[in-house]
Amino acid sequence: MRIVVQKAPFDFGAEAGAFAAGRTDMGAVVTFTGVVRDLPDDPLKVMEIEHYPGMTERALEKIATEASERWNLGDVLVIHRFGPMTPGEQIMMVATAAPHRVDAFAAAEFLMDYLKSRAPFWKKEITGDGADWVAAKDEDEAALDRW
Amino acid sequence: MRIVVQKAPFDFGAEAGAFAAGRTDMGAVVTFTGVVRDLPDDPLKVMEIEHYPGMTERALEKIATEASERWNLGDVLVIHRFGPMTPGEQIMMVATAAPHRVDAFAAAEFLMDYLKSRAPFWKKEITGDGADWVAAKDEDEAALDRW
Amino acid sequence: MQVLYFAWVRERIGLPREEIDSSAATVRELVSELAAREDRYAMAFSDLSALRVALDQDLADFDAPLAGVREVAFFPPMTGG
Amino acid sequence: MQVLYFAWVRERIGLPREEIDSSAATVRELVSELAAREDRYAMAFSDLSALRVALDQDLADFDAPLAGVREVAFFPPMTGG
Repeated sequence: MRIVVQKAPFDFGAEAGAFAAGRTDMGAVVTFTGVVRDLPDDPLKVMEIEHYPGMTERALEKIATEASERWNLGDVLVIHRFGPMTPGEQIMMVATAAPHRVDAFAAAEFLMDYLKSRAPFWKKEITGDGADWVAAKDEDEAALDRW
Repeated sequence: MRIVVQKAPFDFGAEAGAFAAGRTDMGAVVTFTGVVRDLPDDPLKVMEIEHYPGMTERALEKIATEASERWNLGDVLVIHRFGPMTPGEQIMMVATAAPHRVDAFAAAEFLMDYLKSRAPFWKKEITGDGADWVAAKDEDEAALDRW
Repeated sequence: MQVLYFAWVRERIGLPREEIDSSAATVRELVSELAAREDRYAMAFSDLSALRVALDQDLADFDAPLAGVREVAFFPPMTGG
Repeated sequence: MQVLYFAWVRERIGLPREEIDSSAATVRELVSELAAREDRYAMAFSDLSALRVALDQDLADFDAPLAGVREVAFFPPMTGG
């Protein structure tokens, strides 16, 4: 299990490749990557992510540990950035390795659903018109009910 | 949409990195990679994958097209190898890019479920004891019912 | 028409493809003709529930008509991924 | 205890953290004390349903007791991922 919280960009391809490499007991690897999207109506200049140092790492570890207890997993990786990012930059990734694909998929979706609403990150969108904190979506909170 | 059927190994990290790079309209990228697992009781020497040239590409394109019609996707990638492979080698990958994570995950799982049971690939496991064709699992056929 | 065999069907019958001259109206009739040929065919086609068929590279039923079909393939359930 | 503010809570109150000397028994009591201080606090705490609280870096309820707690954090619903 590896949890990384950092300001610097990460190399998704290199991380995904290294995570999937050399496993002879895990038949399935799933990755998810979140990318800063541009805004159709009002071009995004910067997405700024604030976080709660200390609690962030603690919350991510808790979520990853719970995933490892619920599913048969060989490994879990979570990388999440904070600070300013521009459209097209990768915000975060999770990766799961499991003997079977059902576990790898379920654990990756679980990690994403919990990370969205239970890890202390806040997104702010800075456009030509000003700056707005992204509102949490009811559907993200509702997504937790399925687990 | 890109469909690749090849004997040669592919570089999962490089493919995943290239697939996720430079998208400013897709917020979510999901990848799945299948890896040759060693067998706990009887060490696997070689996994040999046979396929039906022509029909394979046709079936994969059909599955990827259906995924693109069902979900809001920006792009789909499927790479599947055939021929002999050893434990730890990557057999195949799928990748999906979508504005939102729910679509990217659902489409990747759909691709995997259909690819398992509807694309003409057959696995043979060669161990010290001989060679056996891998039997299709009832649960893989049942997995199609959810779509 | 071209008849193709894959995986253990190919191994049991002992060849990957052959040209078959048949007037069978459906896949099921073609299977009966083939099974009547020799033991290796009879063995390969002994349990249709363990077989799948594709007509011109699309999955089909055993009751599907063969009119106009140029390529028939028999194989076990697929195990990709 | 240390009280931390994040995102728009931090912006409304105008500082990221402060040391607060309080005998509040629960988070809700602490919120009442803070809201009574100044307008900027009253505004930040005007709608508790739009706020979340963590005690010593674990999510908690507004009715949770504060006994022994060293770090209280207030922030809006999280938007990671």
